[in-house]
Amino acid sequence: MSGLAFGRRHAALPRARLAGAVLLLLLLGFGLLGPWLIEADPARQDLTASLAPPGARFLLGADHLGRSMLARLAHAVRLSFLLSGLTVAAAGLLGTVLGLLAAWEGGWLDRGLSLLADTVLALPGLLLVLLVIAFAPGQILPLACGIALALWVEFFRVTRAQARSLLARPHVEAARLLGFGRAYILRHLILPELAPILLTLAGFGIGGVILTIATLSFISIGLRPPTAELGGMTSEMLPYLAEAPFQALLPSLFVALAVLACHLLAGGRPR
Amino acid sequence: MSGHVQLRGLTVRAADGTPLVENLSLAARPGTPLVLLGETGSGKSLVLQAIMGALPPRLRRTGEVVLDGQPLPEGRARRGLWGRRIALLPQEPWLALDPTMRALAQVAEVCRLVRGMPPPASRAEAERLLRDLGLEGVARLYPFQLSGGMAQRLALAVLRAADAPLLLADEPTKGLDAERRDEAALRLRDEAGRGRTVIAVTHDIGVARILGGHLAVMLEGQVVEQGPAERLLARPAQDYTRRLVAAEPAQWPMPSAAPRRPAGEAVVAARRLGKRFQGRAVLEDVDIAVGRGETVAVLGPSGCGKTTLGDLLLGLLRPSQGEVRRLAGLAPWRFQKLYQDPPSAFAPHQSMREALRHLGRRHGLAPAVFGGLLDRLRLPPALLDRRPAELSGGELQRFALLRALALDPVFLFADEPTSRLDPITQREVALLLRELVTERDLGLLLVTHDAALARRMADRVFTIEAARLSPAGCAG
Amino acid sequence: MRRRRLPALAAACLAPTPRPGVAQAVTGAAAGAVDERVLRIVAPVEIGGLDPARGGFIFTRMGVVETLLAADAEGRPVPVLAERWSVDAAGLEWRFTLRPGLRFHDGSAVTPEAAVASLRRALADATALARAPLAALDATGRDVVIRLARPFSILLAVLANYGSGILAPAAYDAAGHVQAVIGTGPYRVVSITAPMRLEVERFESWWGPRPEITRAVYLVAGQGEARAAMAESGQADLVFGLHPVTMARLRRNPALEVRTVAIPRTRILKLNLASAFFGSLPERQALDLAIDRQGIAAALLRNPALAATQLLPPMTGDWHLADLPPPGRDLPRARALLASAGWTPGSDGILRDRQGRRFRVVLTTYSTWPELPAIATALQAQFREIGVDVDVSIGNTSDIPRLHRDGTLELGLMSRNYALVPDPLGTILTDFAQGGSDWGAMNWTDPQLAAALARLEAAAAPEERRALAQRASAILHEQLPVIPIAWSELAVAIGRRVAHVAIDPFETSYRLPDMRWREP
Amino acid sequence: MRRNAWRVLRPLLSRLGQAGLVALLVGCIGFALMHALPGDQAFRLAAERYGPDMVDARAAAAMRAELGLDRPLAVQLLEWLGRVLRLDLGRSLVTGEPVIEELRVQIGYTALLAGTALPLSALIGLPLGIVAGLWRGRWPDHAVLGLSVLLRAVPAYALGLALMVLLSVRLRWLPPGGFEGWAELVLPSLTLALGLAAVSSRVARESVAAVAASPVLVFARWKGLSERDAVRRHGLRNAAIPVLAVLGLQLIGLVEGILIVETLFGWPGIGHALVHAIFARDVPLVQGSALIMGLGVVLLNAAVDFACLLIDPRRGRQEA
Repeated sequence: MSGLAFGRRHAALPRARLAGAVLLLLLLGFGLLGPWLIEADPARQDLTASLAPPGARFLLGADHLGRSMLARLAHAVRLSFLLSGLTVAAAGLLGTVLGLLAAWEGGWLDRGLSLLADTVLALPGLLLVLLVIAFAPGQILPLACGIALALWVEFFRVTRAQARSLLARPHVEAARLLGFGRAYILRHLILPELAPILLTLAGFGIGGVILTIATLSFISIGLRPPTAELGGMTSEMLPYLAEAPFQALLPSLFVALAVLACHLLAGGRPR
Repeated sequence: MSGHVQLRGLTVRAADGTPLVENLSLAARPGTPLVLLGETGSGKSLVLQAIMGALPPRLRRTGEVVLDGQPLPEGRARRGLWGRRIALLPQEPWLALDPTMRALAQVAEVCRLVRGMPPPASRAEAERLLRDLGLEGVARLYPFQLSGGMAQRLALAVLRAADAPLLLADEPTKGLDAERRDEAALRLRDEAGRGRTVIAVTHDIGVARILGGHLAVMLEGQVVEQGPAERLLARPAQDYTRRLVAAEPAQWPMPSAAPRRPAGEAVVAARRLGKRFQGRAVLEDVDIAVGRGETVAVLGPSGCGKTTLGDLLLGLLRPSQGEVRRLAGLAPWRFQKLYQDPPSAFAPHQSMREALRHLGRRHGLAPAVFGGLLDRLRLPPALLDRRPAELSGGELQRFALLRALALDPVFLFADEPTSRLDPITQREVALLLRELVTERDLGLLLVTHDAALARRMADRVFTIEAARLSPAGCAG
Repeated sequence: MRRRRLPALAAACLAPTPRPGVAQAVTGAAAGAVDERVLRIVAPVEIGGLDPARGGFIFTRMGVVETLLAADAEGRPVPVLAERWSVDAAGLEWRFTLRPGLRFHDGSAVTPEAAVASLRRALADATALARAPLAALDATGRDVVIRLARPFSILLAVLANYGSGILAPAAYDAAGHVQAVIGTGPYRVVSITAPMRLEVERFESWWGPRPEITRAVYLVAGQGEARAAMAESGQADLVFGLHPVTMARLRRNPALEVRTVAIPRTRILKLNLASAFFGSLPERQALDLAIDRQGIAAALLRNPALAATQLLPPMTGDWHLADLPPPGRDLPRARALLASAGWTPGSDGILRDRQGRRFRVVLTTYSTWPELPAIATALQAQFREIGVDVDVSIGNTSDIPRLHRDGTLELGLMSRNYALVPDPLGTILTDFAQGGSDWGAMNWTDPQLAAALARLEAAAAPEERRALAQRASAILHEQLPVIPIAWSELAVAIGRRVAHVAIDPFETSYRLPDMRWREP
Repeated sequence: MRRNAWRVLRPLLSRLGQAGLVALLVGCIGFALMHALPGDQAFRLAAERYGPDMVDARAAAAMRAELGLDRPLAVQLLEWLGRVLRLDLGRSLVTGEPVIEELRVQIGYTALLAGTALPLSALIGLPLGIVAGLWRGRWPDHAVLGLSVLLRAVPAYALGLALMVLLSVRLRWLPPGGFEGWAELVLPSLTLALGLAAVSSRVARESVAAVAASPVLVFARWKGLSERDAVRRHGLRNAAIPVLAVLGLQLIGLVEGILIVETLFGWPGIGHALVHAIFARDVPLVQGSALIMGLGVVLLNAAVDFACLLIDPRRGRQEA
């Protein structure tokens, strides 16, 4: 290697990642510990305290039904991360397995799966989500399944492309010649190389899912009340923007922070 | 044409102060090429970058570069000399040419934008330059449609268009096979003959021999020996230079003169073998057999199908016609392969120890097997904990040998196993391989584009031409 | 302001042939002075189709389609296409005499035969008219004659419903589908971009006084925020369907007038009386007492006066019980009532009956009315305080009638319009007679109420009608087959440019002909 | 010459196959799911057709009888596929109008919106990306990165509302809704374009950064070209190739964005129609609009393929 390769890395990236990790940890901490520490019931209403400003009784104010924003946000953050984590895990698993299968088997299976993936991409993702949600409106699992159904394609495409180029690399061929089986090659040669890319994708995915759920709530397909969830809260509070801008903007702020954290952590790279 | 260059106390340091090039003082003048010969990491490319003023940002340079009696200006002003006074022929020009622009346009734009010629004159001039280099047929082709040699000539035409008196060439033969390599070196010498000052950097003694002129041998950032190329290569004074000269395959000892044992039973044999890729015949009617304890070399330029032949024999590819027979009753892993690019043959995140442990567990091998092989291949156990990126090409190739030998192979397909290695390492690895063939009673198929290497290594040598295999003549 | 007709351009590129129906183009410029001003109405309801029976209310509201008669602000019948009507002594044969010289928008004359044809189509579809006991429908001379099977006091109200609108024969294609809206009203269709936009212009041969507004556009904006923004930016002259919260903001805007009108619409809880939870009156009374109506009305609807004391709001006149006390929340009494019905709190605070079954019900609602999910959430928390565990399910409008039909509905929160026909009786009859209906009671019958309603259906004397209506309302109030939560008001943001805006509480018309441009 | 024709034909054929699959998949998914869904289709349709106040069991029964919803599902599906082959998408169950007629106007509006938003996003995203790529590691790069992450962190509808409040309510520059002139087009297309630009600026930045460090640009400088000439003649075109390829992927984001933006701004396009049709269980309209959207994406992707072929001579010739 000549000296040309020196000094090409960006010093800014790790710092951004660190910031993302810290932000994510803070949010996760808030979501995981918040519901334990904050005693207020996120569903408890006091209509006389509707839109109460931040103060001694409600640290972050109250929403339109007089519920504690702090308690609701803590629960919402936990649920949003849980839900998006679940969704991304499901989509990631499906996409990765199919992608590996397509890369490994090649031929008709590969062509068929790729065509299917391209086709799913051409369909409006929201169509799939809406249709699956319609089976059981307001429930968490169908919501996650629906989004996963649209999300797996991204994992599939990346896995397939990466695995294909990895499988064509000499060290995989060498491993085969050395008598190693599929399981070994997958476990020790392919997955360790794929992992960072898949994690990046998952980071973007989690951010994207939180946004998608928020968007779905906006067109009134969300979770059942009184479930506190960031997207639902965003659209619930939107009409009160003029009267109580602080409370109305808080959920959006948390969505943005969560997405920002995921993006920073996943790196500035586009998908 | 002017173009006298002097390097005065040129030093390049890394950010932490480690010297990468130390106190270099050299001179070059028109007509006589200056050749910097050295291994990877000897700092020779940095010298060229220092002259261009294109060092990576974190490196520090001291000392002076003087062109025609004037120290070269620093920073942005140096940029103004690019193309006009100093030209740099890039490594692997097929990567440096714009893949989206036709050959003629790439030359013509220099005439127009650098020399300020009007468009029609630029085209005419570009056509002339291409013709001079025998490229008249490719004017309308894109770089990816050119062979490596043609791409190299095209890059040269581009640089000629600006007509700089000083031509720098960074590993001008990297990635070219033997014949193209000689051709490229000759052309560069020709450039010097046309009154240009040529400074070339190479690790290939053959190239240095062809270029002639003034030769400086570099080791770890310093010039260990310099002088006229002819004298230096014939009578090297320094030990390092001597070893370097001896590393040329033509200088290697011939296989032991004693009559060789007759080849053992055939471990791999192919009859009427043929392979087509997308309708194009790569191999046709190939008959070949490799016996125990025998080395068979297949010679040919890149892309002639010699790797395909090896992969067919190993069963990595399915033949389009004919059949391959391997010695019956053996586990498939008794047939092994050595790769051209050693780092790519190892999982990048696995240390050697981990890789070998997995191999041992898979085949139930005792740790002692690896211990013995480490000794035999002269690999210090300390290297075991390194990952591929932390090992040199020679070390990696020996680890590749180690893991193959651990499985007690009967057949080894070596695909240009030494072409990416530095000369001295190449010699070590190749000779080690030769010893092992006899020692282990291996059948070795060696694929290479270096005729001298093939002759020094193999019992039988074949060439591939127009998809057909034939025994090599006595030439080469 | 002159706007370039951009989408028309886009549509023209893609649709080389003019479409009959959805994009009908009417040629022939309006006679007289050209007034460039276009009145712009923005509302959330989309144009569902051209047929008066389906989504036809837009055309009636915009003054394109007219009915034989209409209702005034008090719900009394006023002549429209029929200049007078009469009924025989038995109350069975009704005779409607058309105005002379009526013209459809395509220039053809309005004949009784054409009116009868339109009414026949209404009879065949799921309209209010189809529920009337019609025996025969004929045209004789200038009259439309309707013969009833039995006396039906609200026939006039039913005929005022948009579903009974009259279209020209040319409006229907061979298969009987409406292919173009050719009505008789003061405005005729210029273009329709279904489901979002309707443009009308003044119909110069209308029978009534010539309206001042020459052109008007009905524009759909589904999002409440977008509607509010359109009012604030001056892009719309009339904006309907304002969110209670934005109303307060718009009121502060000096360029707008926000007007509210009480309308005969009530948000109610529908209970399945056949379920294990609401069969006994104490259970229903307990729920009734657990509701904080004042809180809901103040916090979510921004008008404490909307807290419902009873099912029908004051504006329904005869049906409203004047001397009821304001609704009060009484949790101890609610708990006591539930205890008397055999419900005791479990360890988690949720009630259980003697078999140990939890008081857990699903409340079904829908988001067509944006306040319903919020009210449902409020109710959920309020019921939780008396130990009732409510699961809120937000779905489609049709879920309530569907779940009613298959008997699985437990609790439904809905918004019910009691003036689908201008007389509340029309709706009350379907909702509470004969064991209830999709939007009314569920598995509940009260012989006294049924008798009162039957008499009302046939009765004519105003004094008796009032007594009967009061009786019926009292029964509904005591028995609580549905629990009223909050009444409604229609809020309209009115821009600077228009004057003489009248809001129809029955939502049958925007009263375009009465409006005037305010002189600049 | 034959090879050249094949070079163009092959991607087109593959896209054609994709289009066929889109049609089949849309038909089947729409059908299977719609019929497996809880809730009665007739009730949903009636709710949409007769309005929220008038939907009841009678209306639903009328719908059921009129539309023949109680025939076997397989018959209904085969019927739909057969008609699609004859370019007949059937009639909307809600309005009774032919689906193709319903969609014809909407396609125009969606095309208008997408056709404005795409160039607008290129106009916003690409220059930002190029600046960031050329100044990589320095403040413009960080600023563009921050902006892009921020834009991607805000839900599209919130962005739309913010623009609405800012540009039409506060500044009164633009109308917040409606669809009657160029002015009304600005807000929805800007909302869409900003979302797209958040991604495309990153792609452009990576691509430009990769090209800036590539031997091609280095050699262009060594040749003696000025920085401007080097970037213009050798940087941009090479950087455009991956950008263009990613543009194809962006179209997917466009589809999602259109659904939201059209719903928010009441733009009478096909996304809006799709959302409504799904709620109403208007199967032919769902199938029709999803089909059109899917085919639109396929078509645009084919156009991207073609553009890639034009600017990247390597495409399709690699095997040679």
